[in-house]
Amino acid sequence: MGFLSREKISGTQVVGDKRISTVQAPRPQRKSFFFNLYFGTLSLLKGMRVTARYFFRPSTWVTQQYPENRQELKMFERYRAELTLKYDENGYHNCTGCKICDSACPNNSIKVIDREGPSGKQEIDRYIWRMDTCTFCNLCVMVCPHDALEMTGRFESSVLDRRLLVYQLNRYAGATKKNIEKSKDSESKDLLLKSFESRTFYEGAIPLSTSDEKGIFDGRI
Amino acid sequence: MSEREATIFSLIQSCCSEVILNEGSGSFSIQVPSEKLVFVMEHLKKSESLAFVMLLDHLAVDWKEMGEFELVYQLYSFKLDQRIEVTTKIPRAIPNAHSVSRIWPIAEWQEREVYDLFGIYYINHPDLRRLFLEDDWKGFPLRKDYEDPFMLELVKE
Amino acid sequence: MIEVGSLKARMESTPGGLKTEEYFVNMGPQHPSTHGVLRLVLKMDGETVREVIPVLGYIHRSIEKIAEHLNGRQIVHLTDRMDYLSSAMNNWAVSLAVEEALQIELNPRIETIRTIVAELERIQSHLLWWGVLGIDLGAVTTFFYGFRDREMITDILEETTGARLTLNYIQPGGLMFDIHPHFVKRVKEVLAHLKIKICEYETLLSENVILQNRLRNVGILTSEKAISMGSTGPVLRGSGVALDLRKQKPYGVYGSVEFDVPVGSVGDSWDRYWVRVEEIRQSMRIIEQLIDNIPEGKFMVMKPAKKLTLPKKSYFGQVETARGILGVYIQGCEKEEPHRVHFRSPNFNNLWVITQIAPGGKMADLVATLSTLDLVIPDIDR
Amino acid sequence: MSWEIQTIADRAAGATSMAEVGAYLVLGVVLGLAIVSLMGLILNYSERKICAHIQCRLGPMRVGFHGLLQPIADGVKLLFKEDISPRNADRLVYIMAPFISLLATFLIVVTVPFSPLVQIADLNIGVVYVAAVSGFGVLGVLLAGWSSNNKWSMMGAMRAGAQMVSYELSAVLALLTVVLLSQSLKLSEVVLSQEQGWWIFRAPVVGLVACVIFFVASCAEINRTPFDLAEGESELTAGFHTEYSGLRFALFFLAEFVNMFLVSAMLVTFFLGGWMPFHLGGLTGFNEVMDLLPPGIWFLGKVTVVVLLFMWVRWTFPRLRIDQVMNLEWKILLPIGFANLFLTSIVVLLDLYLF
Repeated sequence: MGFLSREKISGTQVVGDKRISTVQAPRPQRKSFFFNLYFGTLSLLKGMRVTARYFFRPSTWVTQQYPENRQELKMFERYRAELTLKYDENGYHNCTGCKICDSACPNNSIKVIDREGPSGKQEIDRYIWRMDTCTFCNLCVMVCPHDALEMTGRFESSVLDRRLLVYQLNRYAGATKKNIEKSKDSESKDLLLKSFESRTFYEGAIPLSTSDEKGIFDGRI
Repeated sequence: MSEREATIFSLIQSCCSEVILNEGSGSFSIQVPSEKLVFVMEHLKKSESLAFVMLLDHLAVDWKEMGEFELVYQLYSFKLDQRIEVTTKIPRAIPNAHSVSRIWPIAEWQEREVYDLFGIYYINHPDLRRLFLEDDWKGFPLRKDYEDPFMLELVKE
Repeated sequence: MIEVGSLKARMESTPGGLKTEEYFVNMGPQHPSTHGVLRLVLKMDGETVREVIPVLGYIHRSIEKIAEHLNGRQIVHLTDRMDYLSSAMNNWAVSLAVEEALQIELNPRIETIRTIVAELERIQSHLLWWGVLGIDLGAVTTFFYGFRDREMITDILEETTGARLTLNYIQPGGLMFDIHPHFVKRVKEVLAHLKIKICEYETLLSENVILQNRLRNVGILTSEKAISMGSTGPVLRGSGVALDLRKQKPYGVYGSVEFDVPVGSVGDSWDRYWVRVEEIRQSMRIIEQLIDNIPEGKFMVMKPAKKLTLPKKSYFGQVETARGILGVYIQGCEKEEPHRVHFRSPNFNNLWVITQIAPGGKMADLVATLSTLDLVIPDIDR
Repeated sequence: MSWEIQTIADRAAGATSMAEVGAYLVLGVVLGLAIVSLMGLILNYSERKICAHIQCRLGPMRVGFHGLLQPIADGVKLLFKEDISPRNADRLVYIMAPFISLLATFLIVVTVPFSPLVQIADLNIGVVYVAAVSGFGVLGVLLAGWSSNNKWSMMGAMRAGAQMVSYELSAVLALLTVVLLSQSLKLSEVVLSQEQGWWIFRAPVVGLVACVIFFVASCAEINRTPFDLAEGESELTAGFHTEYSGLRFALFFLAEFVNMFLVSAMLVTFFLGGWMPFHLGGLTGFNEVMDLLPPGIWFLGKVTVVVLLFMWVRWTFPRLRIDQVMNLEWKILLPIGFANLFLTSIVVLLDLYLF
């Protein structure tokens, strides 16, 4: 009884040489004036019961009060909000400046600038990431052969000027620790270590905004 | 090519002998001369044994080096449960093609999209206007020789 | 009952009688019920819609042109932004085409996870649609209920893929990540929760006399018209044609699971409504069959940085998204970047149906019809 | 227990000096204004809270304790907003429309019997007056839609006009039922006639039916979902007040909320006994226990319940289509209303009261 029949109307349809099992949609039925009036009112009352149930059950309310719950708010560990270089406890990262992430980036948001190290080997000078064009596709993290990159969940990155969304990710320029340990030639190793010591540390990601750049900083230096 | 596709192909060839198989496609595809296009399409839809009643998709490919546009139609037949790709080539210098919007109404808008982005003029089209871009847009962006001073190119060293 | 048309004709035939005038209204690009930046130019006669002229291009981002400069792996993330509610399926379509081109064989684990994620995505898409349909018809509360339950699914997806909407999870050759250790447990929880909630949805909206009256015999799309307009997905199935790629050309592991294809009988808005609600149940059925036995294996069968050189051939990958058949046409030319990429978006074809079925109905019917067509505008404009 | 009714108008009439008359006059106006503005604030807040809780949300939480000061904050915000009028609008009508809307509500406040001693004026044709003045409210909506020079507003206004005028009919028919039962047009006497029991219970079935009809019809009259076609956000963007902003918009908003209160007050007055405590025929003991609560509290309590009902309905149902709205009125409510009126006359003739 009622407007909708509860029973499932199964059927089959043939498309090409395949038989496809289907479920038929029931039609809402309308009959006499009083039938419609009775079941119409009944359906409305049933709907009202559903909403009333929620009204009286505060446990079902789901609102999160965002700025107040900052302490409890935890993003999932894979959440993609900010690209960072992984730093170990001593503050070393693994980036060698191989530029694989640079070429994998679909919208040119990553710019890796190399320089020639003291031993003649290429090493990282600056790792520049433009958050304003980044689509957080994770391809850079996926392709990185040295496991140097990761996406973190720091999502509060709004700024008032788009130019402030250009970051330098590496805190120091120079060869990675691994490369230094690998180099057998003790002379070059010393040379590398020397350059390594004189590295300059930066705190956190550094916005690269230069007001004299016309318009938006485009990553080309 | 499966057995069924071979029968379909022979059925199509019996109505128009100029139809050839298109080798440059990963799926079942035929190539039709552009002047025979409407005729073959009509046959594909109306013929009872084929009944390609649904025009899934229509697109164009710009082959600049060969001086050609390739028009691709994806058809689907419920009766055969088969998708077919119909392609035709028109010269790049005179990009005119016949509209199939009388056979499938949806072609009217799909052709408008292709016109908008490739500048292919469809003869007998009821309402050939730009679809996505503004009416006073200059040029056809998906052509390979399209240049736009504002277009941001990826700069790769 | 007196036909309004005949009354009007009589009025006009009498000299000096009443005259009515048709007028144009712009519905959109900023209108609450066009769900984005779609603009419909309406020719109205009082409350009755006489003609609908869609005007597109307000969110045209030229994805097809951009994709010509990217390689097969990079294209995937653009498809997230087309039909953002079925981004997993969009990713899958590109991956299918690229995998076909490069002849990559996948292992069953990848296929199973892909199927589960795609079905979760389908459920969340339909839940969002259900809520928005309520808002379009004036029942604001359903919107929040739909979003509340959808949130649980996006949470699962977020935990596994790191994103809520633009997943970029299914990659050519496998997946971006392996599933999260909590994935199976949480999916089961959500399914149990949804089973109860769907009954609630039925009482709140499906059985509601007002909703039935609003949707019944409104925007009737006959099966012939639906086929000739090239509409797919729930719109076509609502018209009674059981075309579902998951059954027709099973990709993933759809061939080995059992599910029914919901179809309508008349092709009106009610049928489309019911088909979508039933599809939620069928998707849940699919996930239930798969979730307990996800096979072991790698989640990526090739090196992540491998070059994807496409042969000089064209490939057409199709999947059934939440809105219909998404086709990806990729023409390679012996380079990493494809020569031409084209997306056959389901919404594009479904949109034009409105020009055929809305005229003659009321303004409110147009809103109901638009809502049951479930359009995502960025997918139309691309 | 006999109730002594004394309205402000009565007191003014019995006044000895002109100063006293003036004082009562000022008191009446201030009381009316206070009710209008206070109800606007309270209902605004409660509507938002209730709809939020129904929708699993918390609602306003930031301004004051649990957002208690939110309506005031909103009012201040609207006050300082730029008051835009469209270029080709009919300026005079455009400015007037919100005031007309508010005026209609204000005129009804005058007759509402809050308690035996709190009532601004008690007209002897109260029912006719209420029916007439509530029809006046349509004018504001119509003029707003017309003068905005916007097709959406126009459509909304036309819908509102058609709908409100039609539903007026059913509402008045339902009121007539009570007039038949209580045999008076005076609101205070309508209330007094329910001393033996409220009409919704006392008149067998017909009272209930009339009450439901009045509820539905008044729901349509004050343009709330499922009858909010005039605003119909998803169809007409905002309907008749699309072009309004700032203070004028606030006035429409206020009128809408106060209208809801008034309609509930009327429903309570006619069917739920107004300020009359819950009495059951000759059960004197029971009645006396009921009388312990003052009539003003009874009135407000009942109005609260009805207002909650209105909100509950609004946040549950989808909106009807314009032709369905008309069908509901002319094909369902009106025939039932007429039949009900006929049955009521039988009830009155044969004295078939329940207790």
